[in-house]
Amino acid sequence: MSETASKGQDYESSLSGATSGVAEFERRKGALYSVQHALHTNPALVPLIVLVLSIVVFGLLLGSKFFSPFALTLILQQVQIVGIVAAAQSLVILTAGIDLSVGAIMVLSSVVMGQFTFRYGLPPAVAVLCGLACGTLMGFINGILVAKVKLPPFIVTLGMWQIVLATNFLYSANETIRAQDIEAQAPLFQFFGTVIAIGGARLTYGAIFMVVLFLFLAYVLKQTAWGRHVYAIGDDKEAAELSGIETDKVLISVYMASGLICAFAGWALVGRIGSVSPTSGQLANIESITAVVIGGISLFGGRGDVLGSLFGALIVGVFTLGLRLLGADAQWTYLLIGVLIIAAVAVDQWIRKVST
Amino acid sequence: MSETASKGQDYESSLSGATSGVAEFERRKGALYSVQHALHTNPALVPLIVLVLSIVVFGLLLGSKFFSPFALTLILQQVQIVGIVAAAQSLVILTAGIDLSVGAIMVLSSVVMGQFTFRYGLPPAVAVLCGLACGTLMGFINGILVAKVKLPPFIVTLGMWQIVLATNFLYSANETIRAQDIEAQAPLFQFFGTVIAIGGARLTYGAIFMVVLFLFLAYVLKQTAWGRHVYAIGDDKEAAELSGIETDKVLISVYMASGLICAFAGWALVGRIGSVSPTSGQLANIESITAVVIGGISLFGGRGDVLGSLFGALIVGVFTLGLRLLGADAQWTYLLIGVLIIAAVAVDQWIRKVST
Amino acid sequence: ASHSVGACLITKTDTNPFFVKMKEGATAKAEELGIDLKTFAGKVDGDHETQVQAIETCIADGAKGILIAASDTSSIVPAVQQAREAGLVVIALDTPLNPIDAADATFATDNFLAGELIGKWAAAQLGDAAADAKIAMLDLAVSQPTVGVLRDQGFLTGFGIDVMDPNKWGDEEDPRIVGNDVTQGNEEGGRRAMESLLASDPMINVVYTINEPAAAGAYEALKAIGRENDVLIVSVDGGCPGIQNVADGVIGATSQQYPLKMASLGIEAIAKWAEDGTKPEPTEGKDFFDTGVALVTDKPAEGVESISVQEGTDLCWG
Amino acid sequence: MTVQPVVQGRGIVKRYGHVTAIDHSDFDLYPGEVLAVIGDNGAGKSSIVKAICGAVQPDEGEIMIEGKPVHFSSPLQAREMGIEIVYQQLALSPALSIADNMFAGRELRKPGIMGTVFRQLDKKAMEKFARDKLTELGLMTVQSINQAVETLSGGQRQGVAVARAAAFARKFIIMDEPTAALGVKESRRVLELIQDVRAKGIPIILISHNMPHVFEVADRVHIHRLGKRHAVVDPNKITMSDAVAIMTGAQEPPPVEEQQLAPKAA
Amino acid sequence: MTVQPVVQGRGIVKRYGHVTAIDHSDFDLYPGEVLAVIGDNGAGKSSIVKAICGAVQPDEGEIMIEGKPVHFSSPLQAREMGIEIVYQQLALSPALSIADNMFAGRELRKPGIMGTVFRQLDKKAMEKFARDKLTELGLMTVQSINQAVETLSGGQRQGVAVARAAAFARKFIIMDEPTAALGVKESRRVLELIQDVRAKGIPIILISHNMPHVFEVADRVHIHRLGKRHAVVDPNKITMSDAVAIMTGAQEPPPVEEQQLAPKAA
Ligand SMILES: Nc1ncnc2c1ncn2[C@@H]1O[C@H](COP(=O)(O)OP(=O)(O)OP(=O)(O)O)[C@@H](O)[C@H]1O
Ligand SMILES: Nc1ncnc2c1ncn2[C@@H]1O[C@H](COP(=O)(O)OP(=O)(O)OP(=O)(O)O)[C@@H](O)[C@H]1O
Ligand SMILES: [Mg+2]
Ligand SMILES: [Mg+2]
Repeated sequence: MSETASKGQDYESSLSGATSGVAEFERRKGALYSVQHALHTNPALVPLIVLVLSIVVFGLLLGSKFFSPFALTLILQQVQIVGIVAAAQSLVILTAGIDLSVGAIMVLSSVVMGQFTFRYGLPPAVAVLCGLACGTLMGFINGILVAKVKLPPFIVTLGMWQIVLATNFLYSANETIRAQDIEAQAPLFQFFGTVIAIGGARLTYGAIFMVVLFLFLAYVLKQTAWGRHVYAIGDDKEAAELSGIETDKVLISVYMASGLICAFAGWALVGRIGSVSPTSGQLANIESITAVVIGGISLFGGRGDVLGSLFGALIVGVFTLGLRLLGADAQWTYLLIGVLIIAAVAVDQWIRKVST
Repeated sequence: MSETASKGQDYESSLSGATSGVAEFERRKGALYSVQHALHTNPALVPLIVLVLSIVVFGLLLGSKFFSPFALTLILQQVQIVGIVAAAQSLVILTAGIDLSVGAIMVLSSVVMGQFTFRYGLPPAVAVLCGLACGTLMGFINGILVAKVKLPPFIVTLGMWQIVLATNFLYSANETIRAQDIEAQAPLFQFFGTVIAIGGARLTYGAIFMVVLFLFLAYVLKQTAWGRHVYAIGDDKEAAELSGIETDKVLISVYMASGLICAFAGWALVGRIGSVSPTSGQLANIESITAVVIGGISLFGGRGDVLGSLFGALIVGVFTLGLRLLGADAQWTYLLIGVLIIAAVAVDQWIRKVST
Repeated sequence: ASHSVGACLITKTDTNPFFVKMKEGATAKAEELGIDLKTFAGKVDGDHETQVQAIETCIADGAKGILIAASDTSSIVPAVQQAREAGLVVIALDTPLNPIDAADATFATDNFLAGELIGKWAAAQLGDAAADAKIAMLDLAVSQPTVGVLRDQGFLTGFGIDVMDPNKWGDEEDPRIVGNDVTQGNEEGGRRAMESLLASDPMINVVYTINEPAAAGAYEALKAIGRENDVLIVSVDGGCPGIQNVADGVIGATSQQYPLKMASLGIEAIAKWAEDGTKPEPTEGKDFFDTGVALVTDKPAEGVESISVQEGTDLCWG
Repeated sequence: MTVQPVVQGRGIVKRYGHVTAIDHSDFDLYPGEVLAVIGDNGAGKSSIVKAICGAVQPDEGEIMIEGKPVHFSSPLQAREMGIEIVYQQLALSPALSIADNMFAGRELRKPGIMGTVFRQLDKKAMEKFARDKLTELGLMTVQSINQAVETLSGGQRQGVAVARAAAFARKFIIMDEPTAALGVKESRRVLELIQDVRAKGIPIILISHNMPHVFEVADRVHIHRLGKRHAVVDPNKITMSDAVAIMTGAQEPPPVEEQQLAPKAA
Repeated sequence: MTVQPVVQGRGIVKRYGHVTAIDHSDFDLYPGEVLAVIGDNGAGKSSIVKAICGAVQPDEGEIMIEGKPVHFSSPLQAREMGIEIVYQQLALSPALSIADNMFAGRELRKPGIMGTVFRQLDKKAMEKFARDKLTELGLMTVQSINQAVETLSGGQRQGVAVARAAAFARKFIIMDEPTAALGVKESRRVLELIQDVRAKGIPIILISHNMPHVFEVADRVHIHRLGKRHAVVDPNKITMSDAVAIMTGAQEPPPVEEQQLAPKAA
């Protein structure tokens, strides 16, 4: 026979009288508090503020040369490729991964588009689809290796980077397809290069695509189950798995999405430079990671807002153009960009600290 | 008055009779088990086995062309720079960091040595010390930013990479100091290039330095408190901090050690290429990370053996030379190295899985 | 500085001494003529996107003209066109664009010719032994940037080897070629590539190198096995350390190019254009202005025009 | 005569490297009962329930659920069968909110086109559900259902995990020390909840070091010792001190015929 | 007349974002006593002891140790003063061995030149010490002292943390739910250990949800409620059910003059 009454231990008898109200704590109020709270809950706000500030500063320093519709939309155009790739990179980094192969996938996809039309004579629309499929396939391979073979993403994409890049050089025979030929035979390839001029502002479809892509990803990440799973995996993969998320499927889909977006970047690249060139995009991985991290997404995964990466890419674009217009030479610009990478993240860190 | 006797609850009365022997479980015995256990407890064994196997396979395929003292010591020479840098990288990665600035620090240190003698006329020995101090200083800056400002190592060293590299180009004005001039005026710079020939084998001081450095680090990491702290920080920084490790000091010292080792790599680089060239070492960061990861050190920190990185560097060296000797062209070699990075880590993973 | 004439110099990289000197030449000339020069460069060999950005920045900056050493001769064309439409004069330096008339003018060396000269010289030096030479080809990068391809294929043509596809290195089948390897155009890469090729055939006796730093690295590798005196190393560029190496016998012969000349001619042309709108004329009989290339060696070979090391030293660029 | 067990494990072995955590152990859970598993630290209690739900794969032995052999390769498969687990090391994603955690992997989508085409989540509904479940458990000190789990106290996190399991289980629930971090009041709610779940006919495996709790709710007590099922006793027929004595090795287990290997036929 | 408290906290406030975890709370620990801190989940018990040992910095208020105001910026400084803490979320490095963990930050070096010049660790001595301490705690199910902590069961890990604190404390020890994951036998050892430590004159702050344990070892019971010190009672003068009632808000705390804000003068 049990020694204790089945109604619980004696000392619990008083429990029935326990208050059951929700704990009420004093709350801080006021404007400062609201700002802090906003910064805390919207990780993309900090890079946005840095972006706006840097535009203002360069605008003051350079006047209309910089602060003109032409120059500002030029920045959009200049960052579009890195921006699109950074969108792909953000997805992967949110899962606590990293994708070093983004640039290589982008270039190979554009080469596939070009060669399928110019070497095999496929209609441009079909070639574009093949290019997009190629990017997705590369992403799929990354995903399988990461999710199923359980290799670290850094090493998988480091290997794939070399493999895809070498394949690209071997397959394309290092030949550029000239802009003139594309214009004549496959203008679809240059679709993203189409310009809409509104006054001095010059927007390309590619730049618009970048912005729309980011908005779309922001929606998907915040409002769908898949998006929550991406965050959960980045946060703690094992916990996500135990709590019932199909981590493998989600991971594979993330890498496939990354590959697909990179293929779109490849298409946009053709629009931007006019031609199909196998030597493009060699620094796209480092540049996209820079944008993502300046944008406030944690490299450890699970934290940050994809829109931050857009602002991150734009910050780098603003500084690059601004510094060059100020007359800094290339090495000085690199040096200053280096300083700014560190400074931007330090400021971000500092603001976050203040806000908790 | 307390309701329970102060001698514990009633049901615990029987505790005094509890057995107090150590739990005995059935243990698996035999050779297979010993192998598995060895693999599990010595993470450097797997890359060592891969290394030996790859030497054997290439030896069988290529015969004496590859399996000669000359070719084998040539590999040692070819990997010495990457190997030394990988030693630095290993330290940082063991703390769950990453150092993208290793190559830049190496080159800047070698440029400082060269310029201090050839531009300012300092004695070579003093110039070497200045170069080593320069590397340590760069590492110190990395360390402060990581430990004190609490920025992610990736972003700190990404920024420092650009800063140091730009400084290097600006300071050196891209001018090479020729091997002949160094030989005449500052042979000390080429110290690590000194060759010891034993039969067909040709060892340089640089290659010997690399091996000794790895043995030294292996000792320090395993046998000293500092080494245990490096592992603890990489494992779980917060836990390490709470359990009383001075994480900031240890982290700063790790980055300083990394900088110093990179400066030594810069010195060894002068020995290897004869001249002081500011354009060297641009891929040293990626190559060293590759070596570390193939060597079985986890990018998440806290796990792995520094000797693994040595074997990792040698594996890449063996494959590069072996494939070239088999007649693969440069682009194919590049592609195959990519495949091998993935395969090596997959094999490692698989063996570890079998052994648990 | 808004009232002075603005100009841009865009080079392939700003780490290769060749382009560093080009930049120095242009800066000096620009100062002399009172031109406000901004310089740009790709980040690595083959990086043409940064060059496109640079052109756009120049347009935004209101520059009068652009000097560009293009990394990808056809990919850059739409951006160049945009610049010309915006009223800038665009002058290609060092490397002609594809098509060549995409630029307003071209001040270039013929990289293929540069390669051909060292190829011919090497063949002539070997004489009959050329028939069973063992050649190591030390190229630039796996991405096969044009300049590397032109020099490589020029060398082979000069040496008398069938190059198969002239737009690609590495597809040749001549048994005299031991192999191609890449050097990144620096000493470290040169040494490593040389060692690898030596391991596959230690009896190599001719070494083509993409530039003089790679040649210096290759020399170190040969020295390490004591073969530095019985191998012919040829190279391209003509930088002062390179010419010094020819004098010291490290390099047998090198094709010298004149980046300072290209740059200063380019700046002058932009000044002229800003002044009265005239564009420079190409060299007689060519569709570009040839700034020339000269073979520098102290061992002249028959049938190959060359200048002495002394002359080379007077003309060298840094 | 014999009822079919919900879970039946035979000769299960699990080794971690050279540690044998489960050593040819048997296991039985019958319909509608609360089976308590007690044992010293390191006896292998967590390991055996992990083997049952697929979180680890046993090296030997056979596991049958409702008479059919199963080989779960991940706890997800167990979950699809309606098995819920509260892990000792809680399986919660620190940066996600309480509601996100409760619905991880089975989110509700908005009705209509927003849900089917745009696949938008119905956050309102999920939050309401999560809040209701927590309130049932008396975890009202949580200030906001959108709070990230990492900002909760240890006990609050435990409560979230228990609430999740209770809300979604259909076949059975495994609870690995669910009250270890809970306060007096919260523990009581969990015990009441266990009884509620049993009343719904869903059996529960309860691992606990708290003897009064075990003796209060368990129908049978599985005593685990040194990786093995050492004895199964009836809490109404044995005293707590005898159970503890058997568990710690101070006393021999009763002969098998006196043990309670299956519930008494009702 | 009044003994100087070892720890004295006044008006401590700690906010996490918009959550106020400690709300102008006081705190006193006197020499040689075991002070139990009880309270609902989320009441702020862990937060207040973290504020005392420097693991978090309070936003307001003053903390004095032996009468001197202190502002620890990290728990390391507290440790240097001889304060040891067993954290609720254990502060152990998973991949390091038990011995490594016990000595983290205060390793023993070999005697002689190997230790002073080559700075070699004395692994043997550390392992022996670690094994002895664990044996004192009765944690003999650990198979090897060189086992990585991540391979231990939850209870075994808890034991390692408790053993570490007991072995090194000089001023006082804070234990945040040290027996939560422990088995019956192991819990008993920890309680005995607490009494041993007190006998050595080292005071202990014990946070626990286990009322019988609290009433068994505590000299005074600090009841925490909604971020504040709600009452301090004498376990010999109040019943468990009254304490629980006060803690959960079912009963008003006794008037201050009846409380036990300081130990009775001996
Ligand atoms: N991942 C692992 N790797 C190696 N050994 C492990 C692992 N997990 C558990 N063990 C070992 O297996 C044995 C049983 O562990 P388990 O966690 O099942 O014990 P338990 O009965 O749940 O203990 P507790 O009551 O403390 O939670 C222990 O000796 C433990 O050290
Ligand atoms: N890092 C943090 N960020 C935000 N809120 C926190 C953090 N840590 C604790 N809190 C909040 O502070 C309050 C007090 O938490 P604390 O951990 O001190 O409670 P506790 O009394 O120790 O509870 P338990 O008995 O469950 O351990 C809780 O409401 C918790 O949600
Ligand atoms: Mg357990
Ligand atoms: Mg707590």
